Amino acid sequence: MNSTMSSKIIKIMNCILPVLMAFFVGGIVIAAIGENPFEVYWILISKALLSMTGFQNTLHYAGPMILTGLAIAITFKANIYNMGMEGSLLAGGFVAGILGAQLAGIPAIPLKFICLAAAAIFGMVYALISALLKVKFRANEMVITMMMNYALAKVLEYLATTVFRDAGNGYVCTPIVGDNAMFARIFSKSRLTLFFGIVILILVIMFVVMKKSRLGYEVTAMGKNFEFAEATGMHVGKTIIKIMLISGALAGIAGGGWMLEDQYRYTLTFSANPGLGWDGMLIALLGSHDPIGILIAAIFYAALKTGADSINMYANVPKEIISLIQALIVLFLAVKFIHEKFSFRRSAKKVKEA
Amino acid sequence: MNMIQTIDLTKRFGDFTANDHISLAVKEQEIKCIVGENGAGKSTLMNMLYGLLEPTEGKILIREKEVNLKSPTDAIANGIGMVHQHFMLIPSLTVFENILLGAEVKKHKCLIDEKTEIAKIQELIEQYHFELNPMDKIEDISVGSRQRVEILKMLYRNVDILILDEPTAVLTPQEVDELMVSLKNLKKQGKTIVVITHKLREVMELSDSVTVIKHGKVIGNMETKDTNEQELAQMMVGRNVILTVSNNNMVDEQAEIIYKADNISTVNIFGKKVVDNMSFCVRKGEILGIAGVEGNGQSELVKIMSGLMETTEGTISFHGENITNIWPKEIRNKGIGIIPEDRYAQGLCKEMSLGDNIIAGYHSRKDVCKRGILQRKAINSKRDKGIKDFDIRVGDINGAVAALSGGNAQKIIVSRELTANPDMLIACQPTRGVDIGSIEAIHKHLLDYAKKGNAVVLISSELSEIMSLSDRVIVMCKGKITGEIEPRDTNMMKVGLLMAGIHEEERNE
Amino acid sequence: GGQASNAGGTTEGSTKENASDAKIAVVCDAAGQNDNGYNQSAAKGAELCAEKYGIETKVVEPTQSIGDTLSQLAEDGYNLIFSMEYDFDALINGEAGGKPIAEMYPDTTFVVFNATPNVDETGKTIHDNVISVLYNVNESSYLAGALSVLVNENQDVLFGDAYKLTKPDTARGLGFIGGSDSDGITVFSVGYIEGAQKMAQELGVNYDFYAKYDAGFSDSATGSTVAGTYYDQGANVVYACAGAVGDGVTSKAKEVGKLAIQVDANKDDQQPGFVLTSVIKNTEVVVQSMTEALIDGKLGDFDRITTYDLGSGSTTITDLATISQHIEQTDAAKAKWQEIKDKVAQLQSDIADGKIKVTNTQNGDTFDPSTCPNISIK
Amino acid sequence: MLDSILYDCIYHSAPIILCVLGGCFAYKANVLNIALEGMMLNGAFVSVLTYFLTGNMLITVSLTLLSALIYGFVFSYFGITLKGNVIVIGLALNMVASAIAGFVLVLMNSANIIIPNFDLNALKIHIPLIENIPVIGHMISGHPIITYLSFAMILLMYILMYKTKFGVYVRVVGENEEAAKSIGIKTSFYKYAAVLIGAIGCALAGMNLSLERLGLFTNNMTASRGFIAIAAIYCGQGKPVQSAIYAILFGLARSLSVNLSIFAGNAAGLFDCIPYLVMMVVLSMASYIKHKPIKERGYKVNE
Ligand SMILES: Nc1ncnc2c1ncn2[C@@H]1O[C@H](COP(=O)(O)OP(=O)(O)OP(=O)(O)O)[C@@H](O)[C@H]1O
Ligand SMILES: Nc1ncnc2c1ncn2[C@@H]1O[C@H](COP(=O)(O)OP(=O)(O)OP(=O)(O)O)[C@@H](O)[C@H]1O
Ligand SMILES: [Mg+2]
Ligand SMILES: [Mg+2]
Repeated sequence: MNSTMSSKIIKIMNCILPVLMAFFVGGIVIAAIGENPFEVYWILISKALLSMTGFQNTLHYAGPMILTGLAIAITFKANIYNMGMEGSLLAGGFVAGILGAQLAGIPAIPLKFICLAAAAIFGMVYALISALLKVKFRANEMVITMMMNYALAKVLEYLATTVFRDAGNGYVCTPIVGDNAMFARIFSKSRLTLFFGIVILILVIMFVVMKKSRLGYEVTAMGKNFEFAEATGMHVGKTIIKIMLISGALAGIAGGGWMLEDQYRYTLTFSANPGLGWDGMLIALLGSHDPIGILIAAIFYAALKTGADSINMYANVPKEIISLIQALIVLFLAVKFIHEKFSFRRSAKKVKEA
Repeated sequence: MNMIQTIDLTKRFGDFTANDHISLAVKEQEIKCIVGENGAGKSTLMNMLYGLLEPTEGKILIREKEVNLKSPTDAIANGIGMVHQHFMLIPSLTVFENILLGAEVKKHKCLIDEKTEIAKIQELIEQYHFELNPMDKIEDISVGSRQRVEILKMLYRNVDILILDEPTAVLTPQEVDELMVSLKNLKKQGKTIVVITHKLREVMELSDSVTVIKHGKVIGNMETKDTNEQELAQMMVGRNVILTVSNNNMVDEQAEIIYKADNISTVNIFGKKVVDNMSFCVRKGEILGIAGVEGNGQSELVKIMSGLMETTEGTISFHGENITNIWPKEIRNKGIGIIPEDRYAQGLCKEMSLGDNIIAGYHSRKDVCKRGILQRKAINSKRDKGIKDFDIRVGDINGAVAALSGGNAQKIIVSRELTANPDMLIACQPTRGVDIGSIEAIHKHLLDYAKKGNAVVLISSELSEIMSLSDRVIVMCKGKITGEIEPRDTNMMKVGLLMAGIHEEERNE
Repeated sequence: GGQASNAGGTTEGSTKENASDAKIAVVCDAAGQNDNGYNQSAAKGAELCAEKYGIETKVVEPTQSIGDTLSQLAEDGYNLIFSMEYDFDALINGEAGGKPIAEMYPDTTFVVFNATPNVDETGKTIHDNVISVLYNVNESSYLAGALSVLVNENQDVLFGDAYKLTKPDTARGLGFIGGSDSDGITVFSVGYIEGAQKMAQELGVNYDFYAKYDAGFSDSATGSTVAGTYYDQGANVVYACAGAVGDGVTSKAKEVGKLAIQVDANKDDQQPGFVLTSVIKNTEVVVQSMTEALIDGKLGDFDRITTYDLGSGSTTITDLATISQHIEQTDAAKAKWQEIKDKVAQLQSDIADGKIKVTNTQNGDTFDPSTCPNISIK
Repeated sequence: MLDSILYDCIYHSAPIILCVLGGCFAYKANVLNIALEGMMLNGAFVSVLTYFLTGNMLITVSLTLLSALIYGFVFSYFGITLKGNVIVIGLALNMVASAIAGFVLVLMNSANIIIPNFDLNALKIHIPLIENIPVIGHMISGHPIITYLSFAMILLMYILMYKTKFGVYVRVVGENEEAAKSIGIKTSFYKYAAVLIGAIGCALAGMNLSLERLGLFTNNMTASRGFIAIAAIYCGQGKPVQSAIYAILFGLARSLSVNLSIFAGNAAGLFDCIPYLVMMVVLSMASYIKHKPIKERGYKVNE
């Protein structure tokens, strides 16, 4: 509405303000419990981003979130509210963990490939169920995927306590994957593994898919207008199945990778709380369903997570306060941050406001 | 007294000036028509008068007093009501609920008193001689009825200035006539009316005075009796316009039948047969018109033909091949182009770029998509060619379709469908809401296309359009074909009867 | 908010003569340091050590990787690290081709709980600087089981109007609610069953045993309704081993006037009178005694697998003080109650003497239900 | 057994119904409120904490509702006024609620807040006469007040949504915001109001779950009930009665799975899947039946 100059300023402020505000509010809370906020933030930034090891760890944690973020983005962008990535992730992680343990004798490279391929397939099969219910039965995908996630978690818990239980362990877990299945760490100190390379490769592929390919075009069109997409022959039903399969595969690989590079066995806290799938949703939304946006958002969010542990270790700030600050940052970011900056070719003129 | 007067009213959207120092006056109890090309700034002007947009500069005077309209509420308080180009109705609510929205009648302090409401609306409907059932849901009634609801909504609020933005674009000829009668009645009852329209016939018939707007400026202001259609058209478009193109090529009656529908039927959500056992065929090189009052199954028929709806019975064949219930993409691949009924719902995606829209439906073809990857360069050159060949006026060539005027947006679709060079074209309401310049262009394209030996199925609620373009017309009523006519030797009267479902034989009895 | 920050990290005591360069750390599991249970007890132990010896202590609640936390602490010079978490892979075997953390930091002693990951197939200790601490909670659960049966059989004498217990001639039942179906949980239930069997057999009665092993650790309402179902089926005592879910169980016990058993810390006054007893797993003492040994240079004296059994006092059932106040104040009741307590004490010493052997699933024993004919497991 | 299945069904349904009824309005106003979970947790937390500190029910209820309104306002301000992405805001508020509760528990150095000497039975309402009917009596009688309120609210919310100006406006705003604006409806106001109703519903749900039923609070005790509520709302397309029926269906399935798992032997671990599967199956069947006669191709958002 205003002139271009001031709208530019607004845009820039949009990027910086939310983070500053979140840090400010968080700072008040930290100061209220008698700690020095600057010191705490310095720990966060220096440990998670500025130290070599810390940054590598940040990348490590960003990896699966990038994948789940992409998994969400490709469906959300098409207006398909798929929340099944958490389930695909668990399914993929579980199967990778089982195969990694059972087939420990197979040489390293084929074994990893088998595990990740199986993870992708299981993720896809899982996603396919909800896709078919959506397409054949017209059931609301959001409800179906959410319900399936809860059900799957219970099924996996059952499997991990019965058929696939690691007998030697006092808690619920599957056997540890063999050395051959584990992704080796690149640097001795950090947790970063070659899996991150796979993640980046997939990110590049997804960049092409979402921005250059026919499928990406159809997804965008669906996201804008289902009716238009159907009328111009994009066969919405088929496309829904396609993107759900891609989404499932991505989340499955995320789970498989998380298993082989970090967890090594399935436990009830495999994907932690609230879960890498949910994190992916946050990241996809913060990154405006754009691959580059997702990359940045995932690294940013992973930094918050890595930083959280450092703060817990090096400052007298309980982990609940750190979660509070994380939540505030997310809250403030919801009000457009990465969105405007990285979103791709959005028509400048928005629908008129009366 | 001037009911409305604007003085140097200006509206800018960013760097773009949509209304440029507009000064005009509407006298008490007159019907004023405003005409102009698509995108000339008519709706913008009216939106300012209704408080939906705030003027950048200039003054608005109502009953010769300056007003500051911040919202529609202010406008209504000043006695101004507006019926928008795109209806502002709530489909899931009933007629009476929609009319009373914002002015509910209550009982027991908080509950809505439905009984009283219905009675009141019934009374209102009778007062203005409208044909409506207050209990019907908006989603179930015809477009014409919806329009009447919109008007009643304003009348109920006791406005004495009524603005109608392209009220006739979506109406059938009968409905247009009814509307004109209603408007003239309203005028008699003391209302002042402003009508935006692209149809010069209506201007001549309805209005007392006309204002022509071009590029956001007033370029003409006259009494209707002092002007004529041709002059208005010339002012608007800036050149001579042929107001009615006519089809004067002769189709060989023995020409090959390329498209054949056999006893097709389908049902709507309520299980009602809306397309009932229809059979027809289309020959090479002919334009087959399908006429009918809106809501008699044409939309569903087009949906079946374009793959958006399934049949319950019957077959469709094209070039002898069975294509019943195949999907839109396959239909296009077989060589049938589709200009859909609702341009912004099915034909175009407003938020996508021109390039993305110009390949829609053909985006899998080799020229723009290799191994699943879209070829940007090819798309852009296709877009540029389309813009050139079809004389499409765009501001930003990389911009979105939303920035185009209705006529130019429609030309994007026409260009897209014709460039693919199909054997047959399904053209549904190809000129709805489009200005006369663009209508002329689109009609020409259709005729040229048919002349090349291709077939066209033309579905339109604009009877004159059908009659002037078609070689053969079938008339529909209640999902059935009620007759087939040769437009060149049929009078409108007969068509009207067929549209009402009365067969010639019956009449003769 | 000083309290929280205090608990959150380093506590530096005033310098004392015997202060050494000992630095100890407690790494909590997911339940966190205010779990009213064994994390909290360990944190308390650390706090007491800080006061007593003026040493540097730290309590950490990691959210991401336990391995990183352990190595970071070792790197920072903590020489005695208590890990409350169940995940031992990084510490003992190393992750992803990396060296085991225990091997990388030989000067740091790591203490792990509830499992014996530090032995190879032959039973040999792998790392000398790792101590496994085990609690024979099976034994304390045994006492709880025996107590449950005794109390139930004598309910007429013991309890007044505040209770609405199912009469033994109607139905006899016991309930168990566990957070997950794992050895770490079944070790409690099996001990409990065996204890109940012992008394049921002696008294010649039969009990139904209802159990849910996957209640999770957070949904208290589910705990409450599951317990409600068991109570409805005729169980008068429900034993909860499921974190916050257990809180729902005790609440239900109070609501319906029946009994619950809690776990980890003494939670008898959570719902006074309706928590029969709690099976305690005390980590405070372990932290204190090991820290003391560290300062005295005597950590080597500890067995690499240190088991705290009933005799040690680190695991046991509570002294029943709270419930005692709710026993009817009649002479008959008092006498009966004393008799029951004596019986439990007798069992306790029998276990300590090795006269009674309780199955310990945590040590790899397997439980054979046919050894408990008087308890029918549903 | 049947007694406890039916009683538990109502037990489990009530909090979900409350969330659902509140959430329906936001759904109809076209605001996806994914923060139901956090708002419910907040209700559980504030109610138990306040009662623990004051022992006064009036203060407890007021403060709980007040805190709910604050959550509602924050959600609305960020989502409606500042036009932020409501899903992100919802997720963030869920995190905030859990973090605040967790932090206070840290301050209290406890894993839970248990109200001492709190008599749950005193809160139960025994309906004379009905109480004595065999099966029904045990099912219907003996619940705390908010549980009854939740069922009564189904009707109230139905009336509010369909029979009052407010309800009509909320639906209008959700269905066609432009149209609402064109007749001068203050759309933001109705969106705010819709979200706030949801917040109140969630607060009541939380209070029911924690204070009334257990007399205690433990963190994350809502255990995804808020998300189940969202699912029910979508299943019922935001219609209060239909959505509530789905909530009850879930409650029934939950109660069945808990009560029947006693007889399930080794498969007991799988019984917890039942409620989710039941929801999936019922929704799929309902959607299938609804869409089968439709000959038109294509999808709608949130179908
Ligand atoms: N909100 C807006 N932001 C930017 N430009 C706008 C906006 N609304 C309208 N315009 C531009 O203003 C010009 C005039 O639009 P307006 O809607 O008044 O045209 P119109 O005369 O009603 O056309 P039509 O006959 O197609 O309805 C158009 O070129 C359009 O692109
Ligand atoms: N926000 C906007 N930005 C840019 N152009 C706009 C905007 N809103 C409307 N327009 C343009 O203003 C012109 C008039 O728009 P309007 O909504 O009145 O109807 P229209 O597109 O002409 O439809 P119809 O075909 O029914 O006449 C069109 O060119 C439209 O594309
Ligand atoms: Mg217009
Ligand atoms: Mg127009």
